[in-house]
Amino acid sequence: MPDTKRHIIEKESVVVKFVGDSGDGMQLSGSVFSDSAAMAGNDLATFPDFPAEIRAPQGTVAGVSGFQVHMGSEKIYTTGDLVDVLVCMNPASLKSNIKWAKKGATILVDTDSFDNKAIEKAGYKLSPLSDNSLESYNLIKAPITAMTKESLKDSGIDNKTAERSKNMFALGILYFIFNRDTKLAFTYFEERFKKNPKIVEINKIVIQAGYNYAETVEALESVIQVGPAKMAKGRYRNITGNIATAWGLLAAAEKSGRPLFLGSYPITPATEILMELSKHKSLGAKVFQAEDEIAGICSAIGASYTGSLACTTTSGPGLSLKSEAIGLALITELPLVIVDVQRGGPSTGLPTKSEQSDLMQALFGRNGEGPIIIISASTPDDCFYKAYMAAKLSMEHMTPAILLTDGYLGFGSALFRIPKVKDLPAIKPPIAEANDPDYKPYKRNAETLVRQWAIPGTEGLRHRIGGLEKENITGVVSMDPQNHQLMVDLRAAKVEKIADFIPEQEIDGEKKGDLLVVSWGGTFGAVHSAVKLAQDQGKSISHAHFSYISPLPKNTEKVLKGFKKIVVCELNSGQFVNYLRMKFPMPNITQFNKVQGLPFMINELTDKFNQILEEK
Amino acid sequence: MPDTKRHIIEKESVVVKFVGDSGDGMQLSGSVFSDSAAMAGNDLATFPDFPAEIRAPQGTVAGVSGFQVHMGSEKIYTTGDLVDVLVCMNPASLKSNIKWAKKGATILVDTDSFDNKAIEKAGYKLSPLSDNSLESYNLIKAPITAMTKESLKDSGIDNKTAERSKNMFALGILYFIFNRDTKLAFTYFEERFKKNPKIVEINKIVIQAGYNYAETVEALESVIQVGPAKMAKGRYRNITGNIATAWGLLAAAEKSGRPLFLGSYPITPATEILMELSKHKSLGAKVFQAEDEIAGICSAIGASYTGSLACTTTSGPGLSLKSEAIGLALITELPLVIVDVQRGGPSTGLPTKSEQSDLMQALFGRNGEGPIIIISASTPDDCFYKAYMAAKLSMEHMTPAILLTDGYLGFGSALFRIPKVKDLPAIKPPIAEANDPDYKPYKRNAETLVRQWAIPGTEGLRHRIGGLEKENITGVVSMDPQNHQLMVDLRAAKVEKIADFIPEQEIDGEKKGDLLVVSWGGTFGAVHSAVKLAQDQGKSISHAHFSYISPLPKNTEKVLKGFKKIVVCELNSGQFVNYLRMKFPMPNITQFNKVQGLPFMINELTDKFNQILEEK
Amino acid sequence: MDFVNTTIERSTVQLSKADFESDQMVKWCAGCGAHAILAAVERVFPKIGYRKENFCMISGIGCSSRFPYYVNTYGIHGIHGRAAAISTGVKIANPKLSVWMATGDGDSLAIGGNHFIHVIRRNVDINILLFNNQIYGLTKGQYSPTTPMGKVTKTSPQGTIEHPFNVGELVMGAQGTFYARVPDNNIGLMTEAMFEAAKHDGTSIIEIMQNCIIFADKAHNDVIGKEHKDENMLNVKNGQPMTWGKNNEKGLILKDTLLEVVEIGKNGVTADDILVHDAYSQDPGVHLMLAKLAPPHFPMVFGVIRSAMFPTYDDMVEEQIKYAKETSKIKNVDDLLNSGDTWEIK
Amino acid sequence: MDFVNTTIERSTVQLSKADFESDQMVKWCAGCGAHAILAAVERVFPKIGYRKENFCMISGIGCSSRFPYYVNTYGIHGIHGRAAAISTGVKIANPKLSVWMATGDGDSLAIGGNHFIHVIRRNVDINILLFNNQIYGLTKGQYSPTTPMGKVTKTSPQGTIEHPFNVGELVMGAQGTFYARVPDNNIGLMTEAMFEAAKHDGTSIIEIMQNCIIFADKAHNDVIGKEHKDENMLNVKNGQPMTWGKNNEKGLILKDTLLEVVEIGKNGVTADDILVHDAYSQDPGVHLMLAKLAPPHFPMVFGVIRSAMFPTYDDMVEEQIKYAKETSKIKNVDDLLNSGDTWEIK
Ligand SMILES: Cc1ncc(C[n+]2csc(CCOP(=O)(O)OP(=O)(O)O)c2C)c(N)n1
Ligand SMILES: Cc1ncc(C[n+]2csc(CCOP(=O)(O)OP(=O)(O)O)c2C)c(N)n1
Ligand code: SF4
Ligand code: SF4
Ligand SMILES: [Mg+2]
Ligand SMILES: [Mg+2]
Repeated sequence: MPDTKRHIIEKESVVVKFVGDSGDGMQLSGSVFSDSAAMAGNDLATFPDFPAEIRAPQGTVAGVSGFQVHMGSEKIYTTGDLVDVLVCMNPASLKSNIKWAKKGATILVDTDSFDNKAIEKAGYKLSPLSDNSLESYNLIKAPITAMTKESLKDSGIDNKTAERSKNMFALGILYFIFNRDTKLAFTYFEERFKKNPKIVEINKIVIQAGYNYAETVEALESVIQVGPAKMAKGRYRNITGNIATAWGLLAAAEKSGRPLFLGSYPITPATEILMELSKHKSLGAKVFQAEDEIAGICSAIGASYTGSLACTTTSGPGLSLKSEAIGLALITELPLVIVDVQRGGPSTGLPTKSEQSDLMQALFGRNGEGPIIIISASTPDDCFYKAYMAAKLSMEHMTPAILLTDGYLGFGSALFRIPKVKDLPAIKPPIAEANDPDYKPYKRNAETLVRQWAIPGTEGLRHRIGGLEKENITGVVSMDPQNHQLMVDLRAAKVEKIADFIPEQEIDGEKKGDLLVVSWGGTFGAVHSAVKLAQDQGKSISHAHFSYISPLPKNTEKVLKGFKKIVVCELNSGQFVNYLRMKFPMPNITQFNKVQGLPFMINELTDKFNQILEEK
Repeated sequence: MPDTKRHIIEKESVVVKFVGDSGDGMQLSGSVFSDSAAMAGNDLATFPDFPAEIRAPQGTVAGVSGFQVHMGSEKIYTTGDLVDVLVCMNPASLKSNIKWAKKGATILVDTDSFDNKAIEKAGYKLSPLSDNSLESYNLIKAPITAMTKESLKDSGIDNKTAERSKNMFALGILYFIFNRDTKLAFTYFEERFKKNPKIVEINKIVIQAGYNYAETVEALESVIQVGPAKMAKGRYRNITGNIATAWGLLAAAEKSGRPLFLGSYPITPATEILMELSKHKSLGAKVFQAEDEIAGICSAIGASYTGSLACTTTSGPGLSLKSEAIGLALITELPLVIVDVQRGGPSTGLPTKSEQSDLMQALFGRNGEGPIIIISASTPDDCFYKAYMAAKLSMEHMTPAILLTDGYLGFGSALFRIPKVKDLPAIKPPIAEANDPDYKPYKRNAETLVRQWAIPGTEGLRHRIGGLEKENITGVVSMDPQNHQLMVDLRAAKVEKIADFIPEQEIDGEKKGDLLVVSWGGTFGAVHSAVKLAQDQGKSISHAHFSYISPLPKNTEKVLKGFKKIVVCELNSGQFVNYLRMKFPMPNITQFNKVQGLPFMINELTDKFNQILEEK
Repeated sequence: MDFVNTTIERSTVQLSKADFESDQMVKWCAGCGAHAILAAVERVFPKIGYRKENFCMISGIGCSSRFPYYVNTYGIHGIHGRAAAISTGVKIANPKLSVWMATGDGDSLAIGGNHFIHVIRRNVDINILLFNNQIYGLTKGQYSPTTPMGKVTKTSPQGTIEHPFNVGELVMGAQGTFYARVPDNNIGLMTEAMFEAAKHDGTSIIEIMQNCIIFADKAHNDVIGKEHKDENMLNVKNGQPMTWGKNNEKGLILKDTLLEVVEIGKNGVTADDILVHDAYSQDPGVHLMLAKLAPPHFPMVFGVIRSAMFPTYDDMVEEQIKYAKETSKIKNVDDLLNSGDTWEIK
Repeated sequence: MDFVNTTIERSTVQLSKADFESDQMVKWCAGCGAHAILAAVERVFPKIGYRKENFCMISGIGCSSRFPYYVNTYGIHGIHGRAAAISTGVKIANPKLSVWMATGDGDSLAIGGNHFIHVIRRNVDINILLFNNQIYGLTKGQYSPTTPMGKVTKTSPQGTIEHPFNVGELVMGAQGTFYARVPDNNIGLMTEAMFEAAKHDGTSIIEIMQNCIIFADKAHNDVIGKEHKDENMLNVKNGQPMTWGKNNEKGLILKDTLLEVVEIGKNGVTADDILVHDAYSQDPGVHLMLAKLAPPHFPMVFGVIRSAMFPTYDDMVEEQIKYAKETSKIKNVDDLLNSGDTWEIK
């Protein structure tokens, strides 16, 4: 802990954002910083902010890359709307991010990067550092590049390499600002670069130099202290939604005894799940990088037929391509987990931005009557549990499940209390027994309507299934009108019955009142925070956040009926709200939507709630 | 006209069905018969009933092929629920079709085909001709095969060829039964087989022999007379829905001055549209049989960009595959007509059967927010007009349009009063002018919000479009949050505004009342007939049949509000009804559904209406 | 036949045709070439020696793709064009299955073309029976990617204007390791090729010149028809000289870079001059030339044209997993969850 | 350059690079090989001689597919893998456009593989610039269908187990008529090949060995790098002997059925012995052999390897339409509506 004479300001939560050129190492600074925060006991959530291009031209606004950390001594639900501390490595990053800074925010800039050329490239006429436009902020101007080089002049590395460490100098300054021990950062490097002591050494030097610099400059009149959060006991880690999704699937495979198969094609923002699972062959995961999305899902259907926990991961455009094959999986009544990490649409749309606009496609995007399971995840760590549940329900109920996450969840991180696999709910797929004389491909469990999973290689169970309508029980091809009606109804009823196996819908707040705020998926944190604010102000408002979408929890109608007004908040033009209207055609359901590739801001939500509550 | 002493029964309408083995020529008998009925002034509708296999094993129920004709001296709305006259060429066809015969129906069988082997193959234990099971029908047993051969013994053709004419012998008998001049049938052959007089001669001999046979047998105590229908003046032809669709597109191309391009991949029941358009290169139609559905639609998008009226035709599974590319067409705001001839789903489903279960997929089957035009056709001849309107609206409003027909419409035929192209509504696509200095790719007409169509090759209009979100007006790639919201809203508003350019929703019956029956697409005939029956019985019931689905007609809500109860009848599990509930969440909307690969029967509908009207 | 794949469990009893007959009515048209292919498969499967439960038959959509219903194995009648992708998943997930695929020229070369070239490139160990009838049968007679140019079909009233694929050339262009061509009217050639395919480790393509009696009748007749076959069919066998003709009097030689037809006994040509077929050669050069040959100037080549050794994708998957299991410290999901940066809150 | 396609209207003024520069910021990474390709295109287009409004540039999705934004032509930035299908529609609908396509090894050989082989088979007259960087660039570094086996990438932590496509072999296996291979570090070779492609009637594939400095840096360096190119690059030219080396001392000859490397002046080999390149040969045999060659035992072959004459799909479409218009009695839709069986009700 720094021994500082400066004034210490205690804060419950702080949002810090590192921004710079794509090559400036902002993702690394952010990761080291958030790691230390976690070690220091803060709860936190992070979000990286990439440009759409790999490395758009240096110094341009298009090339700015960022990393945001929201940390607190209270429970953290979002990655933060506006920023308390902004670290800017160049003019372009200041230009594109100043709009996210709170009034009065601390802004740390590398003055060395503000030469005329760079200022112009960023689209400024005059230097923002000298035109008083930043008056309302706490601006810290530091010659970061020069000092980084200076600090490394004895290290024996060349100037260019030295310059690349400037992000660590900035980081050192932040450790001072947050009254954080630089040892926490040192540990990060020591653990990760065991084999490369030179890297560890250089980073230590620069971080400490930054820290020392901050200690001596006048601009810093106070330091910020964010104390440890009260968190449930246990072992923790930081996890992104995509990694959590991958791990949830691995856990379900282990628990069910069914080997994991992933057939997938890369697509932003879902690719990390594929990349992560590729690493876990030691757990027996078979990962097939297919030639396209169709081959991804079709290979998974083949694998599912053989008795694997089969999965495919994608984003919106890829889900479109999988539409036809989802139909095959549902008519053959095979388990299959389809993960859709939603992004901005339609078409290629805003590939690196987040949105919730694939819900209708997930529900209805295939020919014929084809209900399946739809589940959504609420937070990065929740992705683990919802991926697990998607796999469990899909296998136990022999029908495909779509897990909807989004780019915001997938790339964002949160703290994850590590569970033990033995404590996870059991998964018992309905595997047919060898030589069962009564085995028939479409014979069903009377209660759940689920058919059995007969695994190729098993003696006495040879059978063929396929995409043509099948006779119930026997599974032979049938064009019979009554049988078709029966099968359409059975497939729907089977999915509906899953409502008996999922939790009832919870309400956060009173069960009756003026306004029920409904949300689903990745907006949980923002909506939860906004509702809590309103509740704290004494408003008659409650929150129902849906994770299970198809089927809906059994008590859904009851939940909705308890309120005078209902508003469904979504990052689309109104999809869940319309789904609810179909199921429960009630005139008092309104909607609040935003389709900007951005998460909800808490104040947008509270404004809306207040407006609805005031309306007569 | 036959000079007969038999009793003549006048009928307003009669349903005749020809059934036999796939190789028995039932489609031809049916076509000749319906052609003659049309010539004689009847209104009519026909429907072929193929097996799913090309030629399933001879003599089996799976191999039965049929052709149904509904003809009348009144307007004919459906192809008929139950059959008045059933012509059976073998035991299997009797076995599989007897359930469609009205009690007391006339059943003509070829007794020569009822040998023990054939009876067994059809799945009968005993001959149905001798076990009294057909007592309640007017059974005409004729040794058709033997007499056909006999009639041709002097014609110089071999026995096998002669045997293949037995369908014409049966046809001859029918001409007698319907008091029809065989000359009408002779004309059919004379016109079509000008170059092959031998074929004409043989068919004439056999038809006349059948006629003469009927004249002399005792079973025929009466003949049926169906007088000419009162029809609007004009030139008529018989047309199937698929041909009408193809021609509607050709007409729109001619009228708009935009060359027709079709990119398509064969799929039942849509293939005929592709086959038909392949024949019309003399009209400049460019038809590209693509390697798959995706190439079909993508080639069409390319063609649309160049200024063609671009189309793609498919059925449900193909529409699934086109999902992603529909997104590209809508975000690039290019015109594109997508025809979906719906069939039984999900997956491969019931490929030769009809269903209305792709509506939700048409509305929502793509990633992101992607509203487009959806239109449906009501009758085979209406396919012409709705294909025309889909093309017109798509080009004039620069957004894709899906035309939903179905297998029942596509294969079925109706009489078509031939329009003149000059009387069709004008089509004026918003083509950008060469060297327009103000041209911008996403500049919009203030009233319609439509952008211009700038055609490659035109001087001064070079521009690039694509699937990434574009800045409004300029069309440059934009990841800006506000612009994305704007564009999502503009694309939706543009489609909504099309409501100003389509007819208001009509009501058949009173504008207010106890029950409004709602339907859409190919169920028009059955629902119309059933409602009319109920109206004739004095019930307070009206009918609103929707052709325009997205956007809905402007007065839709008003239409719905006029009734105490509403029932939406569809051949799916309830898709249009849910779409209406989304738009107009009213608790009094109920539904009536059937998912059997079969059309509604009129009595099913009337029973349902009565039940609803009686409920309190 | 000698047993090949040691991964797949052998049957302890002698199987017969009856073990593979399904109880479903075969619904192809009378006279369709598919019937003979079914007969060949029912003859081959019991002789391969695997347990009957270890066969898995995958297909797409088309007349040909109805195949799985007609053999009693595990199987999937998939969706159009995707059989190769489904098969890939089956084989990777369970390499202990003998995976066979029944498909058509539309199913695998039109809509399924991409999966077809990729499964070949990856050399996944599956056996593909490609029913090439040069037409879309099930949809009633539109031209396919193998329909000869100029042919009038339901969608080409003026004749097609598309240059067709040559299956063998496409297979080799896609880095194929096994390619055989057989006629549907010679069950001996069919079963032989199927045996060889079963033995081959990697993707095996058997192109079967199949007759669609309804929509493309006699499409192959000029080559494989009784009256033409002596003249126009060259059946190659590994290690044997490439000769044909009524009395085996014709042969192939290589002159400069091109194959040439010679007659033994004429112009001093002796049997020794004739090129000997080397199906196992790694180099696809001559295999490609053989696949391309066609009347009128050349015979069409049948039999196993190429059968080159190459590691299979599925074997390599298993090897990587084995290696990872041996070397990784992460043995179960608890290990994984607790790996890397974690900390305790007490 | 001599003017080729008489269908496409010529420019009446001399165009320059500036005519094709777009106003959009080029957002590829500094050092990406794509910049050089753009420079080559901007150099070639004005010289082709067509009106500038007659160029149309189509792409799919990938770093490479951003290309249309950077040239001032008509163009579409399409969806992933579908550029060939979109281009096909553009060209058929308007054969008076000069259609170019920019695509990547993922875009055209992974998801777009089927459209790629079909456009080639049909010989639609479009020019395809295939940026082969052996990686998925835009999605940040997963292996592609051209990544060499064993390479460690983001999705192959133990090295890939996939046998890659050889683009030239695939093109020829798909009945390709034009194939050239060029390095991104030689603008001369690039522009030459682009000119030849423009001249060629039919589908032209130009495979550009492009460097992705971020995710697969130096993937081609062993062949095209300064220090390796003399040794490992053979630049072929139609009608010229196939020699290379610092002093052009090495050459290719054909021995039996295989290509062999010889040194001129050694073992009695003279310049006359060296095989002369015949790019226009119909037979793909030697072209395929050339495409397959690679170090260490052979050079890699660059330049226009194949350029064979064959009717184009788009020309045949126009011919059939012309014929139909001349011969059919149906001249307009009213004729059509009234054709066949019709009757009057009065
Ligand atoms: C997605 C999709 N597109 C199109 C079809 C229609 N279809 C079924 S089979 C077929 C072609 C069959 O040709 P081929 O594979 O050669 O099989 P064959 O019937 O000739 O054996 C087509 C186009 C379909 N079932 N699904
Ligand atoms: C349907 C769909 N699937 C996947 C993606 C994600 N994606 C975009 S580009 C790309 C691969 C790019 O590789 P390549 O074509 O080689 O282009 P490069 O970036 O290397 O130039 C992928 C997988 C997408 N945009 N759309
Ligand atoms: S249509 Fe052709 S391919 Fe299909 S079953 Fe009949 S003969 Fe065989
Ligand atoms: S990621 Fe690679 S291919 Fe993409 S722009 Fe950068 S260097 Fe070029
Ligand atoms: Mg076929
Ligand atoms: Mg690439």
